[in-house]
Amino acid sequence: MSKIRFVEAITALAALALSSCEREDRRFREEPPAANAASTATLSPLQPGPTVREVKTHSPYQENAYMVNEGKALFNQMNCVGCHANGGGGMGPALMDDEWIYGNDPQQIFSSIAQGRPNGMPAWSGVLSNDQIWRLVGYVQSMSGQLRKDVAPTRNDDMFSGPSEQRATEMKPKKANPGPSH
Amino acid sequence: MKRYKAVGDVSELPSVVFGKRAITWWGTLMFMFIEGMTVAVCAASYLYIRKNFHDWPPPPTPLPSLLIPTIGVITMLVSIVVMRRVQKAAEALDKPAVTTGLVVMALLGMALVALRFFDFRSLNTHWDTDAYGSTAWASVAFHSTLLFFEAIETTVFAVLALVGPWEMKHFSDAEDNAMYWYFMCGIWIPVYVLLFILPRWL
Amino acid sequence: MTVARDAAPLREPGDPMTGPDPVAPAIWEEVELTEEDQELRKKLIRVWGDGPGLWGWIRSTSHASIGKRYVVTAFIFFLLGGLEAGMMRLQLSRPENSFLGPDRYNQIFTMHGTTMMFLFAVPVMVAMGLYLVPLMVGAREVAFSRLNAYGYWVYLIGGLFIYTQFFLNTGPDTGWFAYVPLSGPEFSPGKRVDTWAQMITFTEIAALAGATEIVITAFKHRAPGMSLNRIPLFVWAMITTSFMIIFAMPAVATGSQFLAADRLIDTHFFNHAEGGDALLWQHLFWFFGHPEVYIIFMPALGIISSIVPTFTRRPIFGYPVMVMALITTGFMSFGLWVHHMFATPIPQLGQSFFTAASTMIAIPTGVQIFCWIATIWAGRPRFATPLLFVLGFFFTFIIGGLSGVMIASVAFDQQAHDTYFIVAHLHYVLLGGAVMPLFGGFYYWFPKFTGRLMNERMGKWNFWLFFIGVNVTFFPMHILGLEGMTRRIYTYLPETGWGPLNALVSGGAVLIVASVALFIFNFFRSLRHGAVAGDNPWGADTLEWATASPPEPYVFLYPPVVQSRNPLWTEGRERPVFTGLRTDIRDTLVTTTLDATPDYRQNSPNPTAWPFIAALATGVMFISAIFTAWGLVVGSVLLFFPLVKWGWPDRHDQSVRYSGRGEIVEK
Amino acid sequence: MLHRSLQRALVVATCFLTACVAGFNESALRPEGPQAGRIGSLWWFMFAVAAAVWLIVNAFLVWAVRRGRRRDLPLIEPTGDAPMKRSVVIGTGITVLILTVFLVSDIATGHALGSMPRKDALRIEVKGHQWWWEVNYVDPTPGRMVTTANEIHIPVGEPVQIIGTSPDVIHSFWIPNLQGKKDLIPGHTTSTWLRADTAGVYRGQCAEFCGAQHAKMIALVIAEPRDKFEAWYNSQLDSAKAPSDSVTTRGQQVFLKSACAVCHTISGTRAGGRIGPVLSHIGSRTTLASGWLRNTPGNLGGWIVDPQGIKPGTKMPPNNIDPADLQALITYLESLK
Repeated sequence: MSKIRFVEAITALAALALSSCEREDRRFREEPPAANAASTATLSPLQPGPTVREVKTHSPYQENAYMVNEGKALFNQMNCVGCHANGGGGMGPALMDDEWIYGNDPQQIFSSIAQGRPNGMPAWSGVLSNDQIWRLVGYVQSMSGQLRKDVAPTRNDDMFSGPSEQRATEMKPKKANPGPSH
Repeated sequence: MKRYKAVGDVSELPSVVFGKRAITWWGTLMFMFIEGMTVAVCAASYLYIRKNFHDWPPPPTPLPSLLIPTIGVITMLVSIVVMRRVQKAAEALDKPAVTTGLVVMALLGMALVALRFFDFRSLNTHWDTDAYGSTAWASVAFHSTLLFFEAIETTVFAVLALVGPWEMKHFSDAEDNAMYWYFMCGIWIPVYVLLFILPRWL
Repeated sequence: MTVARDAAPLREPGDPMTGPDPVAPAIWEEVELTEEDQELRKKLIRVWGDGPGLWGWIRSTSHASIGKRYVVTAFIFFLLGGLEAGMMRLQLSRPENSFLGPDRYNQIFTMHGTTMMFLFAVPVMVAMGLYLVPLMVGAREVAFSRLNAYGYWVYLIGGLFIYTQFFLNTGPDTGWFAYVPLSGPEFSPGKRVDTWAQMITFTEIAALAGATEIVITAFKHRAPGMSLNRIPLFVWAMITTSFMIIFAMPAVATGSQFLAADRLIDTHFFNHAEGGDALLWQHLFWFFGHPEVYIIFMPALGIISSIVPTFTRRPIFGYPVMVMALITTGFMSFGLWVHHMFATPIPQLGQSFFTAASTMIAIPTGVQIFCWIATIWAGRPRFATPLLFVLGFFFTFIIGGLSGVMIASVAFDQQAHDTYFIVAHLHYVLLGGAVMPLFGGFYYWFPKFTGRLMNERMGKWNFWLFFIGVNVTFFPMHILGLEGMTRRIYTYLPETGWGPLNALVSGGAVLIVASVALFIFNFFRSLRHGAVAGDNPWGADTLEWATASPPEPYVFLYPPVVQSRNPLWTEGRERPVFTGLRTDIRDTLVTTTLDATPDYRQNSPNPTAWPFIAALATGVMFISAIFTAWGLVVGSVLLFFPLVKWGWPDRHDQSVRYSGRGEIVEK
Repeated sequence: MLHRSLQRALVVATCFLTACVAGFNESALRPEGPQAGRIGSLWWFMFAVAAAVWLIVNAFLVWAVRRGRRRDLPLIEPTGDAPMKRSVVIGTGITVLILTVFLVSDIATGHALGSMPRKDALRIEVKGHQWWWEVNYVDPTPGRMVTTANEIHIPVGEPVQIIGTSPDVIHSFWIPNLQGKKDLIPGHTTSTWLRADTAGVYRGQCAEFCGAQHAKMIALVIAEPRDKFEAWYNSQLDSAKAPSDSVTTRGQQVFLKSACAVCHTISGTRAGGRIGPVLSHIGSRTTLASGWLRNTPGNLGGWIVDPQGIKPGTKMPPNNIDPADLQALITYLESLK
């Protein structure tokens, strides 16, 4: 009995350790993961035919603090702030709430960035590499508190615009609802 | 071969003494140096940040409120008077008076801890508003650790006086505890002036 | 207490020193215990001994056990830091080397600096003090022995924590100085810098605990008769150092909490856009950081002042001046911190003030060097390994001191700052000024720690390899710095022309590695096969040599009485002592601060595991705090119980009870 | 002058020690400007005094040690006072004297360094980025402002004011042959002056640790005669050269269509990114990647395709461009003189 406990404890510790390895990894030169991600994305389960079971895809950088932070830098550099503000929304939808027009699945976020969306969201696939888009995906996930606290970024050395992503409360996403609501 | 030669005998020396003869007094003094430096560093940071702003507090932050902190300071001054009686009682080895005094002090300590939560609110800013807020909160927060620690220690002493095996040395310890209490209150007053009163002129 | 005296290296056959000494006829003799003394010894061993086994080891609060553990732990960190230095030298040995990438290199150089400063240099000096100060002042135990144990465990947990994180790729990578904004939230994502900031908290607590004990032990637990002007210089050095720790460390502890808060809860201490200031960090860090250098260096001066008289057979020359020099250095070291910031915008007048202070701090050190030379001149030096290391100190440290005076100049510092010139300077000061005396001190006190002498032959090899290694490694760095090589670069182009000198530097590092390896070999070999030392193998003058080697748990059978500055050289054939301490509890003698006249008897607490448990709770609190602010709350709750238990009266020891009616009941 | 010739000899000796490959001008010991010159003199003065002090103190030490080998000294005796007291007092006096001389000469040097500022001098704003230098020539006429990167052209013999700022972390600007270093600190503006008395290219590295690629953040100061400088300055004022043939036209299209234009500016085109260095006249620069690579077509191609291999961690992403396009792009960029 206690032996099993011990093994469990060791496994848990090892998992913790590995997660910290993943969190701190800085793969400067990696090949962009999931190169063809955009084409296979499912926008929403509301599709003709039988209901597609929701399968949560894995966002390659959602456990990597460095890459998520790089995503944050890109978010500012690419002027995403211009429409989405710091997640609060403006011309574009808010990113720190629980409403996901085109889905909160990482794959869906990837598609939204890569392909663009109606009403003003440009397609970034020609400008950003898939790798960079995945970094952005990680950051977008962090804005609504979907990432672990030790992975999500904290404030920038800028004017302070509200609690940082690390302090964001996790938003349980509402069901995806595509449509011209915005 | 050498041999030992007794030149004196120490068996008649006391085993409990008061004031700066006691090593605990010196221990308390060292902790006062350490904590005093910590609070001084916070205050220095607060003043260092001042030069980065035109107005203090930086608008639109309002001036800190005075009511609760002032009540807190008055409570501290009262507590010093009470603690002084505890100290005298301890020096006189008057156990019942020490016990009563410590119980009163424990209650006063808890009252001060409760007031401290409102001190934070009286700053009228948040730690993440700007550097003014951060340094002001830090100054109060670091002092609060002293206050919490001292309130808990006094409470533990009160419990010990009520139920525990009270030894002689605890009279001396109670006296050192009083000294630390004076320090804790004494160092709050400049912090109070700096954070709550000076912004009206700085 | 029979001793194979022939093994003592100072007493070769035919040496005039073996003959009767007119001044100190009994210098080599040990005390013969009477029947009564033997009885007392047995009783005291029972009262003062650590319990048996692992549990006894954990519960131990004995300054000797804790001190030894502390020294060994710090030395292991020294080896780890050295390993990191070796990897850096391997990477830099030729231009465009690919042994380490930037990410790994930056973690390694940060760990090297952090380890050497926070986990080796300060702890090892504090540890030497914790072991030796009670012995030197004739006390049985440090003032707060449980706090001592707590300090060690907190230090150990902090060190293990940062190294665990390092092996999990979470080693800090922003330098041991962690300048914001690079170490701030925006530019250092993840937990690397949080690890660093929290490790600071651990080591600060440990250092502050150690400093407090050393000051109070030296002030209140001195042997009767050891008035202020009879305190050994090593103890003076430790007192000054401890006060510097007490006044300097809070600045960096507070600063690192500010940094952690900036990174975790969005405060703006260092965010210029919200009125914070990156320079505030530099002020806080260097207000600690410069005294830190002297915190490491001053105990080394104390070690030298212990070794020189013993091996020259002369009391130190100019004792009052030496004490004044130590205290002056301690005060002045708080007025120099800005010389680390000469390249930042600091007003001209301020710069001149800090230049003047940085220059003039050389005076007290100069005075001490002159006094040592005078002592050697008057004496009869014996070239045992400890003295060799001290002579090595003169040759190397003076280079570091002089380059230090140069870089006190604002103008020159703007060229030298953050180049390899500074790397050379600081290693000359720290290796020449602190590590060489430390090695000397280790050879000197090894017989006291273990009861055996280290091998002299290997010691000499150890010294020469180290001496040559340090100079070959660090002298060329001066030139590299002036030739434009900046610090903390992981690679460089061949066209810079820095390659050949860097190769030479890396070659020198090999010598240092060989020297340290030899030291380790000598250590383990001597532990088992070294010549048995006896109480006072070197014929030294201070009280630690009046105890057995290694000291018995009770240290001094009776509190010794001190009648001069060199008690063992002047005591003759009778060792004056006080009697009358209790034999059934851990009774210690407290004396007055100035004259050290006996004042009262203090009961030293029994061994207990609560400091260890409190340290564990502290560890949980600080480590979880870097992941969530709730960690502080949970940790405080966890910490509450062990802290209360720690101080709660011991039910096994109710010998001094209060009757409740204004009177004392002693059993 | 003896002082001078000694200095020369020492310089030669150090050159020999560093096995002077003569690749770069990067040394505080070979000053080419008045500030570095003053500091150099101060250094040699302090070095000479320090060397003498070291020799004398250690000579005394050796003497003291040798004296002790005499066997006629008693074993243990109270340390006698009289002769040693005098020596220690004299030694301390000399120490104080030397330190005071050092202090005075430092203040004098500092004064000399501070006396250079001139009102009408050329002002250059240097911004440290992770990990490159943005260089803005400040001119009251907005149309005459020049922006470039990593390579700073200055006229020989004229004082130049360097104004330092940083948008990210602390960097430190240092050209050892000309002047000591000055930190570039976010939230602060710092200023330093330099003057090159000899034409040449002076190299310096970022001197404050600034992250992963601190080692590969190099600045060049190119000092040239006034007329050459003017010519360079005017050429920088022009818009980037328009493509003149089919290859460069294709290169420009590649540039504008791909990710390049998001981060880099080429004047006269749609490319207006401000994240990376301006490329309007990249062909006229001698180095790439903030001074790490020589500016050759091969290096440029390698840099575009695999910047993370050359400078791991840099902001520039790898670019997957097909070979023909890449060739055109390189040709276009190299044509931007």
